[in-house]
Amino acid sequence: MKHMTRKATRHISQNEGLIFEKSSPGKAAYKLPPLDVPEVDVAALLGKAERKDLGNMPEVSEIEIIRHFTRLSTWNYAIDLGMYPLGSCTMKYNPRVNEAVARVEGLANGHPYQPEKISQGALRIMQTLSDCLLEITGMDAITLQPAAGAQGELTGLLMVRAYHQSKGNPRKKVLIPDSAHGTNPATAATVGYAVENLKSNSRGMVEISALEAQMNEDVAALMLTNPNTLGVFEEEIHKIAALMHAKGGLLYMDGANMNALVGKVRPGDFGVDVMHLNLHKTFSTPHGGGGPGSGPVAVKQILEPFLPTPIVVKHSDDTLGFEYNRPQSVGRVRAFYGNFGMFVRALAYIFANGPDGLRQTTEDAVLNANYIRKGLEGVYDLPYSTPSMHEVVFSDKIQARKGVKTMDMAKRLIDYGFHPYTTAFPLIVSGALMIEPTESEPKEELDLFIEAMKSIAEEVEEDPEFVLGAPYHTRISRLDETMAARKPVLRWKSEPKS
Amino acid sequence: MKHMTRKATRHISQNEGLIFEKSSPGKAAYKLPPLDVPEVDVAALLGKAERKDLGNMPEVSEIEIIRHFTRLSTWNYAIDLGMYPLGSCTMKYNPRVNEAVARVEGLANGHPYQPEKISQGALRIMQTLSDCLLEITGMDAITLQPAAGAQGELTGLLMVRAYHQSKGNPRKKVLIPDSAHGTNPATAATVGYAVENLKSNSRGMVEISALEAQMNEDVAALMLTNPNTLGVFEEEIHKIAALMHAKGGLLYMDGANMNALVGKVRPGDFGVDVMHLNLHKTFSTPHGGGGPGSGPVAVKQILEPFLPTPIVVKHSDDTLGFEYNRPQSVGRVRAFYGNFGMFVRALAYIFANGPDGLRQTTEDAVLNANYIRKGLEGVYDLPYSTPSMHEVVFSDKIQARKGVKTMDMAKRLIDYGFHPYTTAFPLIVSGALMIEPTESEPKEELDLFIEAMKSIAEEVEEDPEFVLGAPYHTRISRLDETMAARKPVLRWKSEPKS
Amino acid sequence: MRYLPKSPADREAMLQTIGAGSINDLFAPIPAEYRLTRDLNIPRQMAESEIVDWFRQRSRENGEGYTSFLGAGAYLHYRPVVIDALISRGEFLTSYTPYQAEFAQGTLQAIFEFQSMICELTGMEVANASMYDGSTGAAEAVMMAARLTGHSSVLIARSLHPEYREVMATYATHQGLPMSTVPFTATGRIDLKGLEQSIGSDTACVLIQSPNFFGVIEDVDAIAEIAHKHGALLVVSIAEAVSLGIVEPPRSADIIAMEAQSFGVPLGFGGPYCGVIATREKFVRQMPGRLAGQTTDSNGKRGFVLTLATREQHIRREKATSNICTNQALVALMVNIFMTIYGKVGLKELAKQNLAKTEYAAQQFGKHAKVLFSGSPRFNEFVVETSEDPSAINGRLLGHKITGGLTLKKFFPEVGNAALWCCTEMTTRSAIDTAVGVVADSERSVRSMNDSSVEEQVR
Amino acid sequence: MRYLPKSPADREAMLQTIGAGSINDLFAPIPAEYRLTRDLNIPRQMAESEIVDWFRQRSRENGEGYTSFLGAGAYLHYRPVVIDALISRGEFLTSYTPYQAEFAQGTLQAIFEFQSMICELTGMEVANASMYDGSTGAAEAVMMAARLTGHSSVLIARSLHPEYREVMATYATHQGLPMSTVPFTATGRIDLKGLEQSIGSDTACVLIQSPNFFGVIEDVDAIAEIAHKHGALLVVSIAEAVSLGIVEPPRSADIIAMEAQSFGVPLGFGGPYCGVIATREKFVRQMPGRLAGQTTDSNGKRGFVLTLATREQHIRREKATSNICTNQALVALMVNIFMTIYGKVGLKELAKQNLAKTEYAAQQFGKHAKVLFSGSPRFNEFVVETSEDPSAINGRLLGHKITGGLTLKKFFPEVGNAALWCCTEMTTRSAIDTAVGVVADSERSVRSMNDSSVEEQVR
Ligand SMILES: Cc1ncc(COP(=O)(O)O)c(C=O)c1O
Ligand SMILES: Cc1ncc(COP(=O)(O)O)c(C=O)c1O
Repeated sequence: MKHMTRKATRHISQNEGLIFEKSSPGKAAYKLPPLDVPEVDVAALLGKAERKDLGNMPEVSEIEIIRHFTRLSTWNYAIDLGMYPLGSCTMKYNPRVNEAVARVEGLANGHPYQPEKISQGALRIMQTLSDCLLEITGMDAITLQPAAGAQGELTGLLMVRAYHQSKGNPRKKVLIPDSAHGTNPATAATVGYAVENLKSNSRGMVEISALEAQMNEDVAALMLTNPNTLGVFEEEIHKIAALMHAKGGLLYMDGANMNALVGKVRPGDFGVDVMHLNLHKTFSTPHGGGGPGSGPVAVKQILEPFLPTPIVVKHSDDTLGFEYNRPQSVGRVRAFYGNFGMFVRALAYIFANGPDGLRQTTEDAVLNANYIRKGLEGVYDLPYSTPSMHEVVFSDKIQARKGVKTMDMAKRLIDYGFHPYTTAFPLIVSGALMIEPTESEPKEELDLFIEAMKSIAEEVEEDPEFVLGAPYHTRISRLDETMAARKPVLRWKSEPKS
Repeated sequence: MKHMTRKATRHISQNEGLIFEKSSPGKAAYKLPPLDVPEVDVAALLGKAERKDLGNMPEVSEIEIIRHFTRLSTWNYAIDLGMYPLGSCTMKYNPRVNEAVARVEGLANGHPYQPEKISQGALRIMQTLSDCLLEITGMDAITLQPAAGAQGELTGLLMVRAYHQSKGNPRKKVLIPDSAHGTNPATAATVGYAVENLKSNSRGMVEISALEAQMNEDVAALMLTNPNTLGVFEEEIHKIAALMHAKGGLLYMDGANMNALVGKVRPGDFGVDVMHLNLHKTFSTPHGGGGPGSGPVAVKQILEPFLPTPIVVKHSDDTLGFEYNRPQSVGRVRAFYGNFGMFVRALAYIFANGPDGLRQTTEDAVLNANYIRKGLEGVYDLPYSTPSMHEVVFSDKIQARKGVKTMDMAKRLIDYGFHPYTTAFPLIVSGALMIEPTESEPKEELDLFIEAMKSIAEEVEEDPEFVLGAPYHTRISRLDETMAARKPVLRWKSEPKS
Repeated sequence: MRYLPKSPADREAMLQTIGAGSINDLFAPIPAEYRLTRDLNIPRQMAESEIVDWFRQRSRENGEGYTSFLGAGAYLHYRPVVIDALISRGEFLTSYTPYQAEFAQGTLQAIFEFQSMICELTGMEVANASMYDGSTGAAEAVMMAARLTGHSSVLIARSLHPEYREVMATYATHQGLPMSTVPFTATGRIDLKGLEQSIGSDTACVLIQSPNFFGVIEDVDAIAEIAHKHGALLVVSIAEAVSLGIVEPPRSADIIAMEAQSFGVPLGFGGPYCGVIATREKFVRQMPGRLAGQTTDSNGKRGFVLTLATREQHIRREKATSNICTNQALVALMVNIFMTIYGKVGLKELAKQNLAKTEYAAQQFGKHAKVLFSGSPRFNEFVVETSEDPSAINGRLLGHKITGGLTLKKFFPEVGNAALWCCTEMTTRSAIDTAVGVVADSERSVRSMNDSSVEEQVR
Repeated sequence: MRYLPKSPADREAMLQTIGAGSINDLFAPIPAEYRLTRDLNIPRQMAESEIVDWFRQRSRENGEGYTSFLGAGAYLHYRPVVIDALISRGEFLTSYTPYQAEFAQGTLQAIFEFQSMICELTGMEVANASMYDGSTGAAEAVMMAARLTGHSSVLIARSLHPEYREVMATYATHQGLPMSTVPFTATGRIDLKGLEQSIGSDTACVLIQSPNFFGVIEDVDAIAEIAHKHGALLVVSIAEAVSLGIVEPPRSADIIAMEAQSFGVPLGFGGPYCGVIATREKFVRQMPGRLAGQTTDSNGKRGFVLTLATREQHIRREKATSNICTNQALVALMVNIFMTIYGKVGLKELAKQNLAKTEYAAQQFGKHAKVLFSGSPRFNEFVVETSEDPSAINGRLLGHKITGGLTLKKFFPEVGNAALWCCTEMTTRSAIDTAVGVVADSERSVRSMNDSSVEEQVR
């Protein structure tokens, strides 16, 4: 190591092959109970539909499985190990009580089609969570069905379309700022809308005059992330909303960055018509290596008729139930009711925080981002000097002069024991370093991060080549992504028998 | 690294200070529910017994606690990570279902004094486990009370003493082979017996003639480990038992090595009068970084009256209960009924194996030890060529010529990604390498171990100095144990305020 | 505030460093008129013990302790404890999508193994890292087929899970993909003649489910032949993954969209589950969702990365193959561990037990009521037609702490008084016998009512 | 055989390498006549689901769902879920005693922190890594005192947990340590005069418990003064660790033997629990059990090792300070995490809630029955004397799914119809009110019976 870090050291780490490489006929990790009904003649029952062989499925014992996945796990970084400042991802602490309550028997084993009479617990959870989320967002109605943020967007835009359709014209376009996350345009396309780019102004915000120019009766909605992906709050949000509404358009808010707002301001209050939340960001459900998520969509009254079916309703006898008969609904976006297990976790998180805790959480998230900004200002280029909310976006402009890009420094940051920041976007910043610490970081960890980032900047000055070779301290060095894409090997294959 | 290993690599590992170093007033990881009874005036209730200050107890948040202990954990080696061939410790797989059933509500939350009527579940577990262990050992009666092997020894010897006492003379001595584990003599002393050493013969076994010579009416018992700590089965066990019994003595068996015998031979059948089992070895309850254990003691009928109180009995109405009224009992060895949580786990292990599984387990344990022996014979000195059962003991004789001792090679083995073997005993082997793989190791892992051990032997030949400096691949290098003992620092202290 | 790692002094010091007078300075960009100046009206901060109690109470109101005969896309199989023990490790639970491969090899290798096993089981050449669930997976597979063929209409079997059909409809509406439905015959299988008639040169794909919603195994090869003859692709949805242990996978399909919930994922009142799409290698660049691929590091060591990202929204934006971003990674890991535990032999044995239980149950029900489609091969579900409305029978079964089969009227009015029953390895013979007993009683009382009304008429 | 990682082919290959014809060759050293040639007569191999079901069934037979007022050395406190989440990590759960320090720094640092926190809480200078439990810890502390003083008799408070007393007796019997008992007075505290009379120059130590078995806090300083005056040590047993949050620790004690179960360890029908011994630095070399100490590595980095092993059996054999080897490490880790979660402020608040609940309960019981020793300060237990045999009252409480206080007759015949009740933060006011109601009913009916028998006598 060129520079020393107080954050991490190297230690011995177990190797582990693919599970298939451990397989051997006759090993087993399962045991079924004896059958209490007669055995059956499979061939007689299934005929040619009978499967004879399961190919190269592994045969291993339980201890090998424990070791396999335990060893694999030790190769991962995680929130539980330290700061995970991926911008836009809100990698906050995932409380353990969430996991405990999600596993309570009646919730973990509830069947989606069990009679309403014995589903009151689950319904009550959905109802309570909905109430809380509506209060938090300041919206009027909600669906919990979408499986993640992107599906929330889809659901929201479907409702936008259904709304316009109900007025006689679905319209043609959706406006999306150039700073937006990739799912926004991808979703608009899925819903059959043309995407029109909206250029950000020099402060990183929507340029009101541009919006004015682009907004017309062909535009169904503006998809806005607020705070946007620069971590900047759209100060003229009220004007934006007014402009959209004036031309009959709707304001969609991508709620990925709600962690900057909860308890401090409500999108429903500043003119948003429809928005999604990411329970796996703002509401602490675990990321799990990429999912599952949950993307509830909250709407204003005007959009309520279009919510996906079913919705939770209260019957006259005060019991809860599902209502399917909603003629204007956009329909289902997935089977059953959504990622219920995530509802349980998100609600547990809300309970654990209460109004005071949620507000403090937001304040700490914003405090942390500004502390990092202060610590790294000058060391890294700050393309937009507009105030930061919950995240701060630097660029690699200074370091790029030495040939070192954001991704190279990201790899080097790994050597310092930190997960890197987001490098992939916003596209309006060339070579972005998008840093979102969340509220879960103690000052100590932030100081270590700032120290590491400064040290890397120094390394870039002193020896850029060295930084380009990072990471050095991981069990494998930099992986060849180009080769992976050029000659994709997407599955294990048994060696051809010789 | 001089030689390469296929077993492990180096990877980044998080640093972490002491929890006290993270403490700051006002942070908290707890929250109590609101009090549903009136607040109290503590001073009025407790007077001068009131505590005002909790000293330097930490104040930290939940995420910091999760990270603290997660980070710490990653510095440990564990069975879940790989082979842990500590001789005499039987580091076998700790099945996860054991942990699951031990946490079932009524078992985890059962109070030891709850009425028998609502304790039938726990009693049935104790009864069933007792039945299984008696069948496995071939003994007549059992107590589950002792908390670990050493306390089992204590309980067993107390019963030996009570037995002799009941015959009018407690006797004076206990014979213990020089190969025995340290707890054997320590326990004998605790029970007030003088310890007399019994020298092993050149085959590593009890020398019958020596035993004959030393055995007399002063000897209360012989404490024998079988297979002994060399992993050698005392072939003349029947003669040993006969010799003891002829002079009115008893044969105590330290059952630490039962993993070599279960399902293949029963101590009760070969003349043992009293023995303890280690549920945390043979019966898979987890070691947990040093405990808890459980050391049931099984006895022949003649010793039954002396079992600690209470014992589990069946009432006339077929319900189970505790019997306290046992006038000849040695008394209690601990409060309540023993480490009940370990009973649950051990019984789950027995259920998961059944008679066929337990036998196969023993066979695999012995197979593994012999495979290692074969693989390392010639590379390391084998002080006793007697057949090995579940473990094999080499010595560092060959390597010591180059100045490299068993502990040095143990440290080097860490660099190869393995936990070392036992170095501390048996004392009859100078520089012992006591290797017990258990049945839980696949052939692949054994091959890696043999490869590593051979590689270390080569390193000793090529560059002994290098081996003396090991470990090199851990987050800290060799620790100064001498300094730790010379100037003990046994607790954290706050820096004196300046 | 137990999750927040800051003391008041820390906050003070940080504000000072930043140069802010108070925390509210940092919220200045929010127009004052919108700032919330009150507490949110949500429940007060609760202790952990209160939270646990609250959810335990909800659990008791949620069918705790009932034996269930419900399947229909959500199956109760035994979940080995190893699964939760492993997925609960913070390194899996609290990591993100493995964008930084060198720091996420655990997740990446696990995904690679998942993809490989899905391929082994489905007989396909490539599989992705997961989709939201079986229903959205099926919809994405159909959109993929439309892109691959350039055709623009879709045929859907009526025996597809009705909620999958609804989702398909939602997704297809704005894709310019007209959908039509192919009925099933009295065998419970797709109407091949009807299929021949409906299919056309503009058909992008035929979407079927096998075992289908009624538990009946379709003649996939025959369907594939028809589809392929017309230049359409065959998309097969598999909702009951355990069937793959004993039922030949639809190898003649072009895309398989699978719901893997059966493989170790809790019922969880309907989610999170684990969709996955598998297909032929040549179609991979039109596949939605993440893919892990093998590569080497700069020293030639094997490693894994996310790959072919140019299909995805974060690179391709409105031209991506799908808008999916977050998927079901941790659930896919459960599935992965489940497949590893049962493996080559266990999955077969498991499936066989499901078959045996179901056969026994169908036989027993068949003695008293009519088991529909019983001439066709089936896996672990079957349809029982009763004289009485099955909802009424189910109401009585609740008294035995049994949840009876799913009443089909809502989804399939044409089948009348019928319910879809499911047995798995978890269903005990005694539960089956109890349920059969209640159905038998129902039939008897309807018969005796009929007899007496006949008598009445006679009188 | 699901735990065994070998295929038949592996076994065959290994036997061949070894040069053995069959596995039984390796068992040849066992005399043939003893070899078992039959299956063990134990239950057949069970599936995991069967095992889980079996233990769930036992759980249902074991007081599941009862509210308990039992304490008496085993206390029900809330266990934050973080504890099990962390101790379940394989790196803690499946590692051995940290003999190889470089590969066990996690366990070692945790032990060091445990020792440190125990010192903070008890006011002692050193603490060990754990003992089996409170009872054996107390016995070991007494033997330690005997070694330290060279004296050979022991005085034990009768208000010590009676099972601790029994254990003490078992351990002391063969140590040549005659024990005698010091009674308690009507205040529930030790009889100081009696103590003065019994203590002598050969007394190694006085062993008391505080809060004692009746929940009463002893006047430790007064007892210490008497002990020290006679050259004896004072050993204080603490069975309810939570008391340390609000009760001044026995700083004048020489050795504290503590049961830390209250700190996050499940009741578990009596074990495993966590004993620990704390004492003054000067006594450390006579201390039993493992100790972790701070040191540095060859580069000067801080690290931790097991130290002062020359006290222990594996080095000193029959001259060791104790025969203890395996201790309660994982349970100590639970305790450690619990202490960390509650910390400096939380432990106090927790203890205060215990105090408040207990005070409320004692007040309520006091309205209907007699609360003994109520003039003395107490923590979370109190003794209620009733007119009726408490076992009968408890029988009735079971009908309310309540387990009443511990009937004292068995241990303390002298207190008559009395029971030891315990309240913790888990005890709800409504449970207290229900229990009080049942006791009140009992008192009323005894009174009316008495009244009627008086009437009868009068008649
Ligand atoms: C700003 C923004 N919008 C949308 C998404 C997509 O959300 P999801 O991954 O839950 O589908 C993300 C995810 O990273 C995001 O950062
Ligand atoms: C042979 C032998 N005897 C006795 C013991 C002591 O057992 P425990 O540690 O359970 O007290 C051990 C422990 O390692 C041992 O190996």
